[in-house]
Amino acid sequence: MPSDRYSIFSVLTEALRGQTGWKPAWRKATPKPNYDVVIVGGGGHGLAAAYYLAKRYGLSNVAVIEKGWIGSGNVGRNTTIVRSNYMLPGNIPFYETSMKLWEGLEQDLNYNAMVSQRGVLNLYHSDGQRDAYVRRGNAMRMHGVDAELLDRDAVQRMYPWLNYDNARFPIKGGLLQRRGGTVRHDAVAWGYARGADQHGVDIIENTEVTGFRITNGRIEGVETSRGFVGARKVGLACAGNSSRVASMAGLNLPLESHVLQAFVTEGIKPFIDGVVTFGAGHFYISQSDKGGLVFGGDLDGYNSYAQRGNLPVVEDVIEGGMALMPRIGRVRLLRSWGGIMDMSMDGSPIIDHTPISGLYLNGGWCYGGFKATPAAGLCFAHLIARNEPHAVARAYRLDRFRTGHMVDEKGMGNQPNLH
Amino acid sequence: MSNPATEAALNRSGLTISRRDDVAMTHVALRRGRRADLDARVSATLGLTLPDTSRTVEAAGQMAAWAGPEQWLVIGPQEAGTDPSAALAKALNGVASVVDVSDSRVIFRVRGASAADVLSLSMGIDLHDKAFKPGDVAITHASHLGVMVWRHADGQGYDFACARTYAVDFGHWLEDACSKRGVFA
Amino acid sequence: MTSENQAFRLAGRGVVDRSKTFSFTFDGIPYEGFAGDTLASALLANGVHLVGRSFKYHRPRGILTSGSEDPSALVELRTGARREPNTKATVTELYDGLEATSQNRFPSLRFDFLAVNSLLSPVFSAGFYYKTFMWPASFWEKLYEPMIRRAAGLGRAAMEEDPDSYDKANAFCDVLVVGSGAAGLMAAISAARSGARVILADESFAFGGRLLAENRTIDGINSAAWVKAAIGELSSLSNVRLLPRTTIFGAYDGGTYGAVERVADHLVKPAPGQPRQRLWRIVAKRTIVAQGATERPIVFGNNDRPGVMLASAARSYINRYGVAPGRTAVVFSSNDDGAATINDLANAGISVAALVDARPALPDAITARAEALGARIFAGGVVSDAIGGSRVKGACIIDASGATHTLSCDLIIVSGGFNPNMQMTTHLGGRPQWRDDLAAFVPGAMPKGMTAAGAANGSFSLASCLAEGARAGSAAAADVGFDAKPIAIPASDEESNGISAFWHVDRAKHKAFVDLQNDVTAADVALAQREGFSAVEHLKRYTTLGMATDQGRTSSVNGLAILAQLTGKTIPATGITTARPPYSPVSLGALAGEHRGKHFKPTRLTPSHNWAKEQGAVFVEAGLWLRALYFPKPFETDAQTTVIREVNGVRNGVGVCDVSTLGKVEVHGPDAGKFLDRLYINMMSTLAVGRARYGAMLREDGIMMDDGTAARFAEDRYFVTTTTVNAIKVVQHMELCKQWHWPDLDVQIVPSTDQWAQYAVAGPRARDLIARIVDKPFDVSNAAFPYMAVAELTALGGIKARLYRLSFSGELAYEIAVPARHGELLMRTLMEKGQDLGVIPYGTEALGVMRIEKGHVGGPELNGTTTAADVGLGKMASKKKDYIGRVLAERPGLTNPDRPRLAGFRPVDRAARLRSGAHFVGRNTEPVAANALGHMTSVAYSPSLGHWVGLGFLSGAETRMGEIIRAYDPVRGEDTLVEVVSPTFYDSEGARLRV
Amino acid sequence: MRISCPHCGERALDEFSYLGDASVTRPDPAAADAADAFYTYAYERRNIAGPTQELWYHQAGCHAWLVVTRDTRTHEISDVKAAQDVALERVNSTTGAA
Ligand SMILES: Cc1cc2nc3c(=O)[nH]c(=O)nc-3n(C[C@H](O)[C@H](O)[C@H](O)COP(=O)(O)OP(=O)(O)OC[C@H]3O[C@@H](n4cnc5c(N)ncnc54)[C@H](O)[C@@H]3O)c2cc1C
Ligand SMILES: NC(=O)c1ccc[n+]([C@@H]2O[C@H](COP(=O)([O-])OP(=O)(O)OC[C@H]3O[C@@H](n4cnc5c(N)ncnc54)[C@H](O)[C@@H]3O)[C@@H](O)[C@H]2O)c1
Ligand SMILES: Cc1cc2nc3c(=O)[nH]c(=O)nc-3n(C[C@H](O)[C@H](O)[C@H](O)COP(=O)(O)O)c2cc1C
Ligand SMILES: [Zn+2]
Repeated sequence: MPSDRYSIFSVLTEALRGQTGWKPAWRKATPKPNYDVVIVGGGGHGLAAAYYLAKRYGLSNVAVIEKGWIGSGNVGRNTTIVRSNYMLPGNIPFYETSMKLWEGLEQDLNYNAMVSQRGVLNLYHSDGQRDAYVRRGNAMRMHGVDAELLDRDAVQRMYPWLNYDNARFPIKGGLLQRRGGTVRHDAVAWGYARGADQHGVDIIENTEVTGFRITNGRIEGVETSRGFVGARKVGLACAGNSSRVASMAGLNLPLESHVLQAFVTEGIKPFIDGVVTFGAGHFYISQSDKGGLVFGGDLDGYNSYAQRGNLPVVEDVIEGGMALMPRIGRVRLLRSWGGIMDMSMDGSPIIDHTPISGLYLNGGWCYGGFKATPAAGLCFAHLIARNEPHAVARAYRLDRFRTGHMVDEKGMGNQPNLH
Repeated sequence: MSNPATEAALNRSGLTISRRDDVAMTHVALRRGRRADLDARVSATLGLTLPDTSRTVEAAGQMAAWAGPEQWLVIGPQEAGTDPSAALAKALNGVASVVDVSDSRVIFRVRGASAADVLSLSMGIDLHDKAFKPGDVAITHASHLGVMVWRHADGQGYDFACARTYAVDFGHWLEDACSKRGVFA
Repeated sequence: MTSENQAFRLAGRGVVDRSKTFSFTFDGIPYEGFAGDTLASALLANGVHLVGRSFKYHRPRGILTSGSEDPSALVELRTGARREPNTKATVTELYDGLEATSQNRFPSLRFDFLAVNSLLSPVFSAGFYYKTFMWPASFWEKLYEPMIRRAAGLGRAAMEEDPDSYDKANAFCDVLVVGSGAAGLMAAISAARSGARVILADESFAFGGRLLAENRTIDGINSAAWVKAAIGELSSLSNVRLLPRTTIFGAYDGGTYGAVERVADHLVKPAPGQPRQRLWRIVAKRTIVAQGATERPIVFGNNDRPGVMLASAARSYINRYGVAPGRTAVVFSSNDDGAATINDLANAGISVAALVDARPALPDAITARAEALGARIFAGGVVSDAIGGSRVKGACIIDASGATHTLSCDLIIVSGGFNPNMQMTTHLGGRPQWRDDLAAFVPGAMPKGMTAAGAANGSFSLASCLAEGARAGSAAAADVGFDAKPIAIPASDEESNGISAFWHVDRAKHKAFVDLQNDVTAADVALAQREGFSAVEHLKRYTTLGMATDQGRTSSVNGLAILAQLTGKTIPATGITTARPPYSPVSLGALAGEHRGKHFKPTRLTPSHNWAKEQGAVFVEAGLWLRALYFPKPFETDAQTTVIREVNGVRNGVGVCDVSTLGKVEVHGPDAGKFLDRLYINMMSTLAVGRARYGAMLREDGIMMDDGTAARFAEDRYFVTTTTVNAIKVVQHMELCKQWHWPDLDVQIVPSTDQWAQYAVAGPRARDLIARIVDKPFDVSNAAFPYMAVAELTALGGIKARLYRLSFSGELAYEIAVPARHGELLMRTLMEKGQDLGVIPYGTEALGVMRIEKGHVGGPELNGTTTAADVGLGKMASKKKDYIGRVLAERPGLTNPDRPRLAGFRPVDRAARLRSGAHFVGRNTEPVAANALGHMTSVAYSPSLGHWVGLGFLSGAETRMGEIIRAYDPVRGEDTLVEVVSPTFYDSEGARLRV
Repeated sequence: MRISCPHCGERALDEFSYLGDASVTRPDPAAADAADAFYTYAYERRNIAGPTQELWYHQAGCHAWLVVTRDTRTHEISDVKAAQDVALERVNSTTGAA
């Protein structure tokens, strides 16, 4: 009997029979002619949406169409930070919903995506930054989310080896969300894919959506590199490629695609327990379960569809790292890569109908959509199934820029390369 | 400069660093459509022609350096009791906007046969003889600090104009670049 | 002089310098080696093969290669603050006093507790953790994950700050040659002879590549001697820069390459002032990738045992380092180059027990030679398993007929063919191409300006490397305009290089490793495939194959070949994983360079900085500026006391504050007024000459961008100020408006922040003081120079100056500016001349208190989400003109009357303290998000009022005046009742500033 | 990436800052549909995968705004012009037409 439920027993059984009884985590499906829902994009959001559509909204005639292999996009290339330490009322309930879903994810999916709540600490270096974090922490607490303000001594007790004494921007304290942390990124895609598959969803890889069939303003299906696939509803979850795909439906979105780089060092024995972000230099870091320091910083700063960046930002990010953690000078950078961010014009996402009936959009995740994966999947599924926004995603309307209801945490305005 | 070790290192690499505190600098920006008039008046006042490309020109102790499209810096001696920018403003009235920027920047001077070698290690522009000739000027940055640099007519040195408020940092960088890197390049 | 303990050192071989003996330790045991050794060659010279433990199973690991691709010979180099984890012994240049320690073992390298993991390996298969550790849920955080994390990583990072310095440098060249083997040297020579500027970089400390490692003849001389001559020529040319110990690690856009030079890694520590490493940014018009090729192992049982070594590595140790890697060898190959290693072994006196070659037929020359050496020949055979634990003791061989033979040996030499080092040719998005004849990927379409030559290009014979290098060098030089003539190609001896594709011995009895560092076995590859992870990138991520410090240089092609066999696809259809920079790992210190500690970012100093320092001022970082926060007196023990004194000093006498950090911009030209009208929400063209006006600017999205003043000195001359933080942004915005939006306006913009030292002189006695500073006969009386007047004048006896009657503090005040070089003098003079007036300096803290008392908005209020109306400036907006942001400011979301508006707050209990960041809720409502009404942005203890005051944004502020609400601050555990009041706490009529 | 500033010559990426699409221009604020046009101008992006014209600023150099033609898939730059020249042409052609 093949092992399809994961447990310590199945693992031990398989150990005894040379691991021969495992089944593929998800079927390699081929497209059927028609689906109730086609999700374009086999990233975290697309797969999660399909999973919740099937599991919570009872729609199982669903396909996820992915141009490459699932997880080849940003879900597979991000710095894995999850947190719900947002400031604005449009954001906190959504990200907290996500955090709660993370907290039950393993049991829900029967897949260990290594949700690891080791704490996210945002450092501050001035009174102004402190006050902004206090505002944020208070907003979180008023939404029932955990937040603690640490002074310098408390930070020093947690991370004694940060640069306290010889810093250009001395650390004055931090805002800590203990429930924040990291999640094993690839496993999120695989776990949702496996879960969706088990609920009957077709996951169709190596198939690119190349166009839409739209009649009288209503979606009828998608053209793909493997032919036409009919669908009553189509949901876009293409992250960095949202504009490209939406333009095939004649839509111009309030999005720009930017490259963000990420970095990992050689594996070293653990010393950074949680996630630390450096408020005075664009830098955030955590240590993976393999021992690599995983870190990132600013966008490269120009529109791009190439999943790679340039040297100045590499230097800039690592300067931030050395300024914060002077002990890592002799640790070596192992690999750097880039992902394409769908930067929205206020730094917040869009989960909404489009002007085309039956076509829905999930996008604008900027560099923060990994943590959103469960909630984005859930809310997108809700929207597609019920045709109305989920209660916690009501702020993420596509027309909010037209009406002036931006959800702008950073106050950077319509200049996405500055978020 | 300040530190004897640095001094020694500079000596070894045959370099001198100095600071030019006695200069007046005037920013001249063309008014729309008045190039011919400006040229005529500059020629009459300063005896030189403003360069169109990133070059410096010199005449009678005055230098005009290209400082961006349709903009120049006129650099000359600062003498007590005179106001070269005011004089220039009067002379160029109506054909250029003239602003005294004598105190906006500090000019450092590096001279010595190995200057290019040493500085080229840390500057983002190509200082090779073929690429940055005597009289050439560039606006760029070095080690995160904005700078305008020009090469002396004799090819043996460079002037660096950096923002006054960054001058302490810039001076450190320059000493560091010229001493440490000179020794270990 | 050969040291006795270097028992495996070969007499008369290699290019190490035997006149320089170096002592070093490994795991505390002292050894000796020579200059020119690597740590690996020196260890081998002393018979040490066991150098580490693997990541997951903690299996013993030895020295597989002689280059930067080594997956297993990783050590901790140096100690204390200089400790370098995961350092490859194979590229570590030996120096006297080197200390190395093995890693990932406890308590010792030979006896390691976690080696039990190896016994559990049937459970610890690829991806097992995704399937388990889920029950009970709470155990994950508390037990399982901490356990997994403890096992993570190999070496340990230093505990202390890196004591060494790092440097950055730029270089420009016509031709960059990466690698100095036969191909690279010829490329460099041919390009250099044409006069092109050439950079030749090699990651090794010695130039020559394989020419040092092989016993070859070029133009009749030994290849190492030929290298010496070639380098001699290159170093004599002024157009050539030689960069030894320099790895080109990445290709970036526009012909930019990242490189790291290990300046002092071969020293115990850098000399004083010397950087440890230097990051080079190389801009090359043309680049020749001549990085050679990496040999790949064959996957067989126990192929990770110390004593299993690549054939090319064995030749390097013999020929370059003069070291015998063992006494008795079994050679296992699939190609002529590997098989021919028997020659080098024999020459070094190593006995060849057997030549096992996966090919059914071998070239006659090789067979004959093997026979002559008395080696057993197994054509069409395989080594199925290595025998031995922490060192190879023998080999299990299966011959062509399937019979098994066991031979003893202490060395198993493997060669599965070569993979060109073409990673960098794909950094910019290119894909490599498969060549069946070589059984390898070679560079595909190349980025602009890049070519490959020699083994990196799949040309494996020495003759072709020499020829191709020469051609590539002259072509590159010719391409960028040099008259490059073809140069003579030196003659080289003959060689054969047949190969058959062979990857994996599937009849192995023991674990067969694909990725030695991450402990990925052939069985793991099969499991991943079974579970559907059959895309190469899935395979990599599921098994971690190729993700270790070697980035799969010896493993990834084997892995995908095994995958291809399992899926029945061809190798090119299976594909190869993406290579990314860096080509080999680069220390973070080098990438950061000198920008760390206090030098992380430049520091900007105000004109009065030195003076303020003398006064004992406490400074604060404001962006890149250092500003005086306050000026404590010796008897003042807390900041509050000082600030109160400073505020009182201003409000009752006169104070001086350095406000030079304000952004300052000259805006000139006939259209300057018109231009400013389009930038500011209010009119600037109507400003009279000699007057100033407060103004506000929006972003195009209708949100407040900045505020400041505009002064008009002449019909065509304005001078505007911006906030300190926005100075650069505003200039950029102005330039955009000028150059892009309205190029037809005749306006000139000259940033002038640094030109002026500008001080606020504020307080009832300000006029008295200013009168003593400005030169006669300038009249500072209220009548002659009223509120908002400006003038150009002289001060301090003939110094050019500007005077502004502006007040931020709410008192009678001036701002006086002199050219920055006189700034210190002005400050000293103000202090001196104001002594009898009780003048005091005040810092930004007191400045902030006074602006809050006056209800002026600052950074916390102009936070990028507020409109002019939100901050109480709605009435300022002109209705008569267009300006940036006007149209979009009218969107319903921005004009909604429910938006929180600026208000003032004071504690009901006047002794209570206010805090910014607190949120407002109704007095009798639950402090939950649904009831939130806004938040506090700025607070101060007001010495003038004797209690705390605050500014903040509150929904329905206008209708709530006088209401009592809660300022709720749970992260600080505070909850304060406050009264909503006007934001202007002090002198609301503005009477004091007009006197 | 290296950009050839028409005024300064070729310089490294870190001397420049990026703004966005240069193919759109500030709409007429007096037009009847100004609200709509400004929304589109400020928020919607064509975000093309391929050659695009974009505004860059030579921040650390001559302070010129540039119109750079660059392929967003490869980062290859095929053309750089001074933005002011492009803008003047635009202004002249519209005034010429009027
Ligand atoms: C370097 C980096 C660091 C980041 N760090 C964090 C972090 O720490 N925390 C955090 O919360 N977020 C982070 N993010 C952001 C986060 O990764 C993304 O917001 C999120 O993953 C986007 O959602 P997704 O997973 O669905 O996207 P993706 O995984 O990108 O999924 C989109 C999928 O659509 C597919 N697709 C596109 N076009 C088509 C088509 N025409 N036909 C079929 N398929 C198509 C793509 O191939 C892709 O697989 C980071 C991102 C990057 C790049
Ligand atoms: N017969 C065969 O099957 C076979 C196969 C491969 C190679 N070879 C032999 O190997 C030699 C190949 O000559 P070649 O010149 O192409 O290569 P090479 O291996 O001799 O030289 C390559 C050099 O590049 C350096 N290098 C690699 N990556 C680098 C980087 N990123 N930065 C800086 N330096 C780097 C290496 O240190 C090395 O010195 C020839 O002698 C050839 O005959 C033979
Ligand atoms: C959190 C995280 C950790 C990673 N750790 C490693 C690692 O240890 N070794 C490695 O080679 N790559 C590591 N990577 C990078 C991947 O190999 C890969 O570069 C990245 O997923 C982007 O894919 P691409 O480079 O194939 O485009 C890591 C990536 C992420 C997101
Ligand atoms: Zn320029």
